[in-house]
Amino acid sequence: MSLLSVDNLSVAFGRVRVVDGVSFSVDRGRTLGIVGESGSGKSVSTLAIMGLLRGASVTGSVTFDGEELVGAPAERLRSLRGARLSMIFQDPLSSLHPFYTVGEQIAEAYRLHKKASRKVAHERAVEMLGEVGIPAPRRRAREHPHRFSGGMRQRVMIAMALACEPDLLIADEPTTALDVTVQAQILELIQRLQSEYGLGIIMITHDLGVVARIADDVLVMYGGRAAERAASARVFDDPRHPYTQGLLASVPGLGRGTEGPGGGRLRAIPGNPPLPSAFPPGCRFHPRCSVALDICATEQPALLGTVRQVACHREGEL
Amino acid sequence: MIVYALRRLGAIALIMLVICAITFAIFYLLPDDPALDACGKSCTSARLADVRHAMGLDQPVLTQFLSYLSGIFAGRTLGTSGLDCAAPCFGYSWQYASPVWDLLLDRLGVSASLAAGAAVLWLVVGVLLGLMAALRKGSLLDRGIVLSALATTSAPVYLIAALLIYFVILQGELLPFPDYQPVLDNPAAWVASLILPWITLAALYAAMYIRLTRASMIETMAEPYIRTARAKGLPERTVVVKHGLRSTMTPILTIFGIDLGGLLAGAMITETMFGLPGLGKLTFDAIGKSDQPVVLGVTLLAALFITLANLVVDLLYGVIDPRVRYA
Amino acid sequence: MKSVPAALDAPTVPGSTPLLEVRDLAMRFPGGVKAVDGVGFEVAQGETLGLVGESGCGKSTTGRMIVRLLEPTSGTVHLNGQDITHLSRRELLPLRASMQMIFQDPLSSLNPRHTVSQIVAGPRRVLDRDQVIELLERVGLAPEHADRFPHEFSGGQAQRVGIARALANGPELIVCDEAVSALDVSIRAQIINLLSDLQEERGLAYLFIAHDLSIVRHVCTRVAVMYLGRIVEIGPVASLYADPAHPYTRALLSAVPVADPRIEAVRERIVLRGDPPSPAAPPPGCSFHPRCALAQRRCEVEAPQLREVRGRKVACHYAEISG
Amino acid sequence: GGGGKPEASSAVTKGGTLTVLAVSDFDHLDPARNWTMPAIMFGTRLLYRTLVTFKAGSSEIVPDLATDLGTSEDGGKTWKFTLKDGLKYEDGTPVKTADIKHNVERSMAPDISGGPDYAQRLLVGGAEYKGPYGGEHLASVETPDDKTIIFKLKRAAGEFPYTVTLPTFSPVPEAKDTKVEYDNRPFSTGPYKIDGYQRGKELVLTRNKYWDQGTDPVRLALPDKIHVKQGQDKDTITDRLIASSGEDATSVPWGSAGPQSLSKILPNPQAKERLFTGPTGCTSTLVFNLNKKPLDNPKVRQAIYSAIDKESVQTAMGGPNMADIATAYLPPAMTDGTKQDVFQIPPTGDVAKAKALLAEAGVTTPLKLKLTASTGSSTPVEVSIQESLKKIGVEVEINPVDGSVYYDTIGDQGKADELATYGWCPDYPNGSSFLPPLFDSRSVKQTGNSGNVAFFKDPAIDKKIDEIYAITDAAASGKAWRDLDAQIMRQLPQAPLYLEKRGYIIGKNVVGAVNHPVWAAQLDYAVIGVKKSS
Amino acid sequence: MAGLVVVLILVLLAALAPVITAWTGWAPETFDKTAIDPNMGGLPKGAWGGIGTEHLLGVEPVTGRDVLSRILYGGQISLLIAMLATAITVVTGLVLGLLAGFLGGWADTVISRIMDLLMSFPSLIFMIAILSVVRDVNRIVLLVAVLSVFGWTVVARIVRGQVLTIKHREYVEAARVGGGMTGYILLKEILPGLTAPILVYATQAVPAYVGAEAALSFLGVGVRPPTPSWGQMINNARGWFMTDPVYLAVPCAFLGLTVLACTLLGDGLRDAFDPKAVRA
Ligand SMILES: Nc1ncnc2c1ncn2[C@@H]1O[C@H](COP(=O)(O)OP(=O)(O)OP(=O)(O)O)[C@@H](O)[C@H]1O
Ligand SMILES: Nc1ncnc2c1ncn2[C@@H]1O[C@H](COP(=O)(O)OP(=O)(O)OP(=O)(O)O)[C@@H](O)[C@H]1O
Ligand SMILES: [Mg+2]
Ligand SMILES: [Mg+2]
Repeated sequence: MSLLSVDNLSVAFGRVRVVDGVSFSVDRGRTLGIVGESGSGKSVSTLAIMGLLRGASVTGSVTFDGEELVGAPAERLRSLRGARLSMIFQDPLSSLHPFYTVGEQIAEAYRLHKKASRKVAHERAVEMLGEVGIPAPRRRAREHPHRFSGGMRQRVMIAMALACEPDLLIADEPTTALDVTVQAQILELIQRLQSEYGLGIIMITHDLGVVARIADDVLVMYGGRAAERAASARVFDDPRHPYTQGLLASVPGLGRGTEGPGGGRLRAIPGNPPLPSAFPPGCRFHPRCSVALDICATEQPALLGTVRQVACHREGEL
Repeated sequence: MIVYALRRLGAIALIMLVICAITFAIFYLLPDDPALDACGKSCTSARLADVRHAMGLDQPVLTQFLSYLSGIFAGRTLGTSGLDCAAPCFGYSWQYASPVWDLLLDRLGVSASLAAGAAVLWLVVGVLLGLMAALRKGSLLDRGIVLSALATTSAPVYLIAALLIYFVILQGELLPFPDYQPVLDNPAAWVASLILPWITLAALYAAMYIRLTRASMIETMAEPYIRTARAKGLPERTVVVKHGLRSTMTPILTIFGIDLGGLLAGAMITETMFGLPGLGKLTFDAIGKSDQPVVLGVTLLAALFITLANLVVDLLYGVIDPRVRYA
Repeated sequence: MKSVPAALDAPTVPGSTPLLEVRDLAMRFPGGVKAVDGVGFEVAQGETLGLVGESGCGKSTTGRMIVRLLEPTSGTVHLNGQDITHLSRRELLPLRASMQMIFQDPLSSLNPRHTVSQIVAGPRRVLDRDQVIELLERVGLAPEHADRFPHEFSGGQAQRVGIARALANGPELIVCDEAVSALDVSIRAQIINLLSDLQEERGLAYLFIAHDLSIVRHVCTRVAVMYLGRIVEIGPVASLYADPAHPYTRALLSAVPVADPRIEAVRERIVLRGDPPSPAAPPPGCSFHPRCALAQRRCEVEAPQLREVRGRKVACHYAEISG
Repeated sequence: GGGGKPEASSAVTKGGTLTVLAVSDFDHLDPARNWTMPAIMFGTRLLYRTLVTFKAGSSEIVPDLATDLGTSEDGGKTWKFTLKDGLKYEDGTPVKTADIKHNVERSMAPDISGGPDYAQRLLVGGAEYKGPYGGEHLASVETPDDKTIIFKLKRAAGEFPYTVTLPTFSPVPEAKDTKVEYDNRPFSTGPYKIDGYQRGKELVLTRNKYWDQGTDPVRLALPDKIHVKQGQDKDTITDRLIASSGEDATSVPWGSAGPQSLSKILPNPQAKERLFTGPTGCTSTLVFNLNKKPLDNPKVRQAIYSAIDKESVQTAMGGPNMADIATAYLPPAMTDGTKQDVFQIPPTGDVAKAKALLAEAGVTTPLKLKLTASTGSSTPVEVSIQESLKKIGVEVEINPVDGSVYYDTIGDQGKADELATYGWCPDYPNGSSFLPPLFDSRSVKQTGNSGNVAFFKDPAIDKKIDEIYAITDAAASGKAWRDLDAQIMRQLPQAPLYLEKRGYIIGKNVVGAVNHPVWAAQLDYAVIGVKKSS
Repeated sequence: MAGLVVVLILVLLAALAPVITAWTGWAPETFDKTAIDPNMGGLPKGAWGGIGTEHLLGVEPVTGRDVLSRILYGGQISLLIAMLATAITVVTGLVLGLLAGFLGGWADTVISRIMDLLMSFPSLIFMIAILSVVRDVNRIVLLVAVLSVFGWTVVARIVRGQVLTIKHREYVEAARVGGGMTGYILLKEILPGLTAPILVYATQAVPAYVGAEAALSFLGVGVRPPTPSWGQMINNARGWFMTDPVYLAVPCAFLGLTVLACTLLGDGLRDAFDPKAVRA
C-alpha cells in the first residue's frame, strides 16, 4: 500500500474546476516530481491533500497511510498536518513569520504535536537547524528570519517541516527562488534527509532539470489534468505525450550537446497555456498540439497505461 | 537603538523650539491684543499702554520670546508688581492669575484619564469588531459591523454626546452627571464619571479602527506565513491570534500612537459637553478669553505629546518588528 | 537597417570600435555596498554577451548603468565610441534610440494605465499607429492587441510587448535583464526564438543577463561570469562551458541540473559551501576564497586580476591548475 | 440708615449645599477687577461687603459696611462714610477704612486691570495715578481714622452712594494683598470665605465665622456651603435642572435660559414653576449715525423708528419671555416703573406715519442704508429690522462684523455705518450711569467711542446733565433724569428697541430665589437657600 | 453608482439653492413670525418642527426661517468649504509629495521636515486659536486656509510614499530608457498611478471637512451667522433636540448622507480606477 494515494482528485473554486480527476501515489522513500506550466493545478492539488484550501470544493479520494482524508474532520486533518504531512513553500521569506525567531517557529509545531515542553521543543529546533546544515544553530535559533539568506531560510523551512519526523513532505517549488548553487545545496539536503528519514516526497517544480535530478516518478500536469505519469527515466528518455515532448524540446540542453552555442532555434510549443475559466473542450492541449486530430477537440482522452500512463488519443501511434 | 532614541529626542527638541517660535510669532503678529481684554470695559489709550507695559507686551517680540525661553529653564519674574514664575515657567496666565505650568499640571490628570480610557476602549472595540468582520468577511455580521462603523463615522461627536447625556443620564437616570474624581481618590467614581465621555470620544476612533483592522487583517490572513502556520497544524485560534493579529497590530499601532498623541488636547468637544475640566476645556476657555500664554503652553505640551508618542511608537515598532533596525 | 552576421569568437574586428565598451565600471550604493566593482567588457555589433552570476552579484546594476538608469560611481561606458557615462538626459536623447532594455517582470514593466500602442510608441511617440501594428505583428501579436491594456495579457504576450517597445527606436544594443526568467518553460522557448530571429534580422547586439546557464549557452556568443561585483571569467561560450577556468564557473556549471536523469545520476557535482557574501562586506583578497576549494594563503590577501588563460580572461591565481 | 431684614423663613432653610452650575469661570473675583454684572453680585453678596449695597431683589440702596448712605457737605464733591462697629475679616481682624482706600488705589494699578473705572474718573488725581505698588498714594481718599473715609471728587456727584456699591469700594488689607493673584483668593468680609478655588473647575465657599449677621441688613447666608461647578455645557445645565434629580435638585444655573431652554421649560408646568424671570435693566437700541445723511434729519430718524415692528424684534429675541418692548432709554428700574413713551407708536409699527415722515423730510426712496451687525450676537434682530424697513422703501444692507471688533467699528467715526444695534446696561440704577455715557457730547472722540456711538452733540443736553449731577436728593434726581430721557428721546439719536429679560430655572429644593434687577436679573445670592432634601 | 448619484444630487441642490428658494418663496433669511410660538421660547408651531406645505422641511425655532432654504444655502457653504479645502490640500499635497518623492535629496528633506513639523502641531488647538484671533477676514477663506494648511501633509505623505514605490517600477525605468524626460515621467507614468489613491482620499476628505467645519462651528469659530452652514445648523439645533428633534434631524441627515455617499463614491472610484477591473 502506498503511503499516499490520490485518486480522481478534483478541485473547484465556485464553478471553475481547476484540478480535474488527478490520480497519483507516493511511497515511503520515493519522490514524485510534479511538473507543469503555471496555473496547471500543481499547488492546488497538493494544498487539497493538506486540507489547506479554503472555499474550494474537493472531490475524489486521498488516502494517507490507509486513512481517507477527503471529507475527514478538520480537526483530524489539523492533527496530521505538521506531524505526519509537511509542506514547504516557494518563497521562504514570506512563508516565515517575520516577528518570531526561527527557533520559536520550528519549535511551535513540535510543542503542539509532541506535547513537548518549551525547553525540549527549543532543543529540538536547535537540533533540526544543525541537521539542515546551519552553522552555529544554537545562536541562529534565536534570530529572526530576515537575518537569514534565501538558502538559509529554505533550510529553516525544511527544518520546520521535518521537526516532527513526518512521513510525507510536499515541496512546492522549494528552489525556484534560489540561485543554482544554493539550489544544488538544498536538493542535496532534501535527498540526504529523505534517505535518513525514509520520507515520501512530492516535489513540485517548473524545472525539468530538478525533476530529472531527484524524482523517481514524474507526473506531468497540463490544464488541471494529468498528461503523463511514469517513472522518471521513462519520461525523459521517451516522452509520449506531445506536451511532454514539447516541454523537453523547449529546454536548451546543457549536457546533451545537441545545440551549438548561439545557434539554432528551440522547438517551442506555440500558443499560451489555457486559463481554468476557459479550458478548451476535449483534450486541453489540442489547440497547441501539432499532431492533434479532430477527436482531440471533442473528446477528453483518458489516462491509460500501466507502467506509464499517458492521456492522449494518439498514444501508441506516435 | 539608544543612539537612535537620543537623536530623535534631539530632533524633538528642535521641533518644539520651532513650534514655540511659530506659535509665538503668530500670536504676536495677530491683531488680538491680550492687554485689551485685560484692560477692561472702558479702556483709555493711556490705560492700555500701562497695561501693556505691566504685561510686558510693549517689548520687542524677540525680547519677549527670549525671556519666554529662558523662563522655561530658569524661571522669571513678570509684571510691574513682581510676580514670581518658577522654572519651568511656560508663561503666566493673566486670566487665571497663575503660572501656565501649574494650570497644565492641574488639568493633565483629567485629560490623561479621558484619553487613556477612551484609547483602551476604542482599541479593544475597534480591533475586536474589525477582527470579527475580517474573519467572517462577506457575511451578514461583517456587513453589519462595516455599516455601523460607517454610520458612526458620519455622526458628529457632539451629537453622540448629546444623545448619551439625554438617554443615559437624564431619561434613563442610569448614571449621575459626570463629576470628575481623580482615580486615586475613588476608582469607582472615576469610572462612573468617565464612562460616557470615554464612549463619546472613542466612538469615532473605534469606527475608524474597525475599518483599519478589518482591512489589515484581511491582508495579513492572505500572507504566505499564515499558510505556513496552518500547514504546521496549528489550531485556527492560534493562527489568527498569534500569527495574524500580531502583524495586523503593527500598522494599527502607528496610527494609534499618532491618534493618542493628538488626543490630549483634541478632546475639546467631549470635555466641553461633559464639563470635564481637562486640557481641552482649558484651551477652549483660554482661546475664548485671549489667554495666549495658556494657548501657547497647551500647544507646546500637546506638540510634545504628539512627538513623544510618535517616538514611542517608532521604538515599539522596532521591538515588535525585528526587521526594523535603527541606526 | 543594416544586418551584420553574428560574430562568433572574435568580439571585435581589430581596429574598429566595438558597439559597447565598458571600462572599470563601479557602483557604490549608500551604506558602502560595492554592488559593481571595476567591471569591463565589450560588446560588438550583432553579438550576444551573456552576464551570469548569483543573485546580488551586480548583474542588473551593471546593465542599468549601461543604459544610464544609474549613474556609475566611476568608470566609463562608450557607445559606438562615444563616452556616454556623464551625458545629461537631454544629451542622451539621440542615443536612447540605439540602446534599449527588456526587463525581467513582463507585467510590471508595462504601465497598467497605458494601452499597448501607447507603450510601444514610447514616450517620444516615435512610431505612428501603423508602424506600431506592424511591430506588434512582428513580435507575434495581433493588431487588435494595440488597444488593450497590459493586464489583459499573459506573461509571454506581455514580454512580446516589452520587446516591441525596445525595438521601436531601432536600437543596436538591447540589455535583456533576465528577460525570460519569469516565463514558463514553453513560453520561454518562444521568446528566445523571437529574440534570436530579431537579432538575425536586425543585427542587434544583446547584453543577456541571466542566471540560467543553459539558456545563456544557447543564446550567447560570449559569457561573462560575475561574482560579487566583479567579472571572474569572460570568454567564448564553447570553451568556457567545456573547460571552465575559474573554480566559481566550474561550481556554477556543475550546480545546474540537467533535464536527463541519467546524466544527473553520474554527474560530478561541486556543491559550494555557504552563501555568497554580502557586497557590503566583501572578503579581502579574492572575494571567492572562503568558498573556494583551491584557495591558498595568497587568495586571502591578493585580489586576482583578469588575465588571459586558455583563450579567455580569468581572475584566479590558480586558473591554470583548475582546468 | 439701616434697612429692615428681608422677610424669609430662614429657620426652615438654613444649611445645606447650594450648587451653582456655570459654563465658565468668573472673569474676576478680585474686588478691584470685578466688573461683570452677575460676578459683581456674587462677590459683593458672598465674599466682600461694600460701603453701600442693594436690598435683596431690589434696586433700593442700603448701607452695608457704612453706617449710612454717605454724607456730602459741598453739594456732592466730597463724600464721607463711617464704618459700622464689629466688622471683621475671615481671620477675625477688624476692617479698617485704610483697607478700602488700599483697594481703591490698587484698582488703578495697571497690573490690576479690568475693574470699574468710576473711582479713577471721579476722584481727584485718579486719571494720573498708577496704583500703590510704587509707594505712591492717592491724596483724594482720606482716612483720618480707622472708621472714617472721605472721597474728594472732581465734580459734583449726587449719585455717589450708588457708585460705592461697586466692589472697588470694598476693603482689601494691604497685608493680604497678593496683587494679581488676589484674584484667586479674595480675603473675605462677607458671610462666606473661599475654601477652594480651581479656576475654571470649581469654587467652594464655606461659612466665614467672623461675619456677623447683626451688622448685615441684606444677606441671609442660608446655605452652609456654596459649590460653583464651572466648565459645564450650557444646554446640559438646563436639561439637568429640568430633571432636577439628585444633587441637581439643590442647584441653580449661573447663566440664564436661552430660547431653546425656554422651549423645554415652558411646556412643562413642573419646570415652569421653577423659572424665575426678570428684566436685566439694559436697553437695546438702534443707533443712528448722526454724521451720515439723511440721518442727521430727526424726521428721517423718526420715520425709521415708526416703521420698526418691535414685536417682530421681540420675537427674534425669543419672544415675550426674553424681552419686553422698549419705548424709552431708561429701563423701568430707573423710572420707578412709570412707562415713558414719547411717540406712542404701536408695537408693530406705523408704516403710514413712517412713510409720511419720510416724504415730509424729502427723502426719495429707495433709500439705501448699511447696518453693522456683530456676527457673534443676535443677527435675527438685525434681520427683522431689515424686514421692517423694507416696507417703507428703506433698503438695509447688513454688514456683518466680527464680534470682537464690533464695538471698535461702530465707535469709530470713520468706520461706522449708518445704522448699528447697541445696548446699554448701567452699573447701578441711576440715570447718571445711563444717559451721560450715551448722550454726553463731551465724551465723543474720533475713535474708540463707547456709549455715545450716535455721535450725538447737544450743548443743552450737556448742560442739563451737569445740573442733575449736582442734585443729591435721590427722588429729585430721578425725576430730572426721566425728564432728560424724554427730552433726548424727542431728538431720537438712538431708537429704543427692547428690554432684555433673563430667566433662571432652579432646582426643586432651592428656595428664596429672586431676580435682582440691578445685576442683570441674576438670582440674588444674598437670600437664596436650599431645602434639606428629605 | 449610487454614491455618485447622491453626491451629484446634493451638489446640484446646493447649486440650485436660489432657484429652489425662489420657487418655495422663502429666502434663507426671511422670518416667519406666524410659524412659531413666541410664548413657547419660539418653538415652531405644529408637530413636526413646522413641516407642512408652506415649509417643506419645517422652520427654525425663534425666527421661523425656512429650514429647507437654510439647508440648501448652508449646503453651498459647507460643500464649498469642504471642496475648496479638499482641492487645495490635494493639489498642494500632490505637488509637494511628487517633488519630495521624485526629486529626493534636499527637496525631499525640506518638504519632509515641514511635514514633520506640521504633523507635530496640535492642529485643532491651532486652528481654533487662529480662527478665533483673526478677525475681519472672510470666514470661508480663513476656514479653507486653516483646514488646508494642516490637511495637505496627509496627501503629501500618501503621494510621496506612492511615488517612492512607483518611481522604481520597471515601467518607469522603461520610460526612462525610452527617452522620457522628467515631465513626461511625472505626468504620464507616475501621476496616473496616483489618481486612484488621491481620488479615494478626496472622497473621504470632503465629508471629513464638512465634519471639521461643523466641529469648528460647534466650538464657536466656524462660519458666523447670518451665513448658514450645516455645521452651524447642527450646532444651533443641538439645544433644541428634545423639543424640536426635526430641526436637528434634518441637517444631521444631510451631513450623514454626504458622508455615506462620498464613502460609497470612494469605493466605487477605487474599483473604477483599478486597471484590472473589467471595463464596460
Ligand atoms: N483560492 C483560489 N481561488 C480561485 N482560483 C484559484 C485559487 N487558487 C488557485 N486558483 C486557480 O487555480 C489554478 C491552479 O493554480 P495552482 O496554484 O495550482 O497552479 P500551479 O500549477 O501551482 O502554478 P504555479 O506554477 O504558478 O505555482 C490557477 O489558474 C489559479 O488561478
Ligand atoms: N538602489 C540600491 N541601493 C542599495 N543597494 C542596491 C541597490 N540596488 C542594488 N543594490 C545592491 O547591489 C547588489 C547588486 O544588485 P543587482 O540587482 O545588480 O544584483 P543582480 O546580480 O542583478 O541580482 P539578481 O539576480 O537578484 O537580480 C545587491 O547586493 C543589491 O542589494
Ligand atoms: Mg504553484
Ligand atoms: Mg537583477
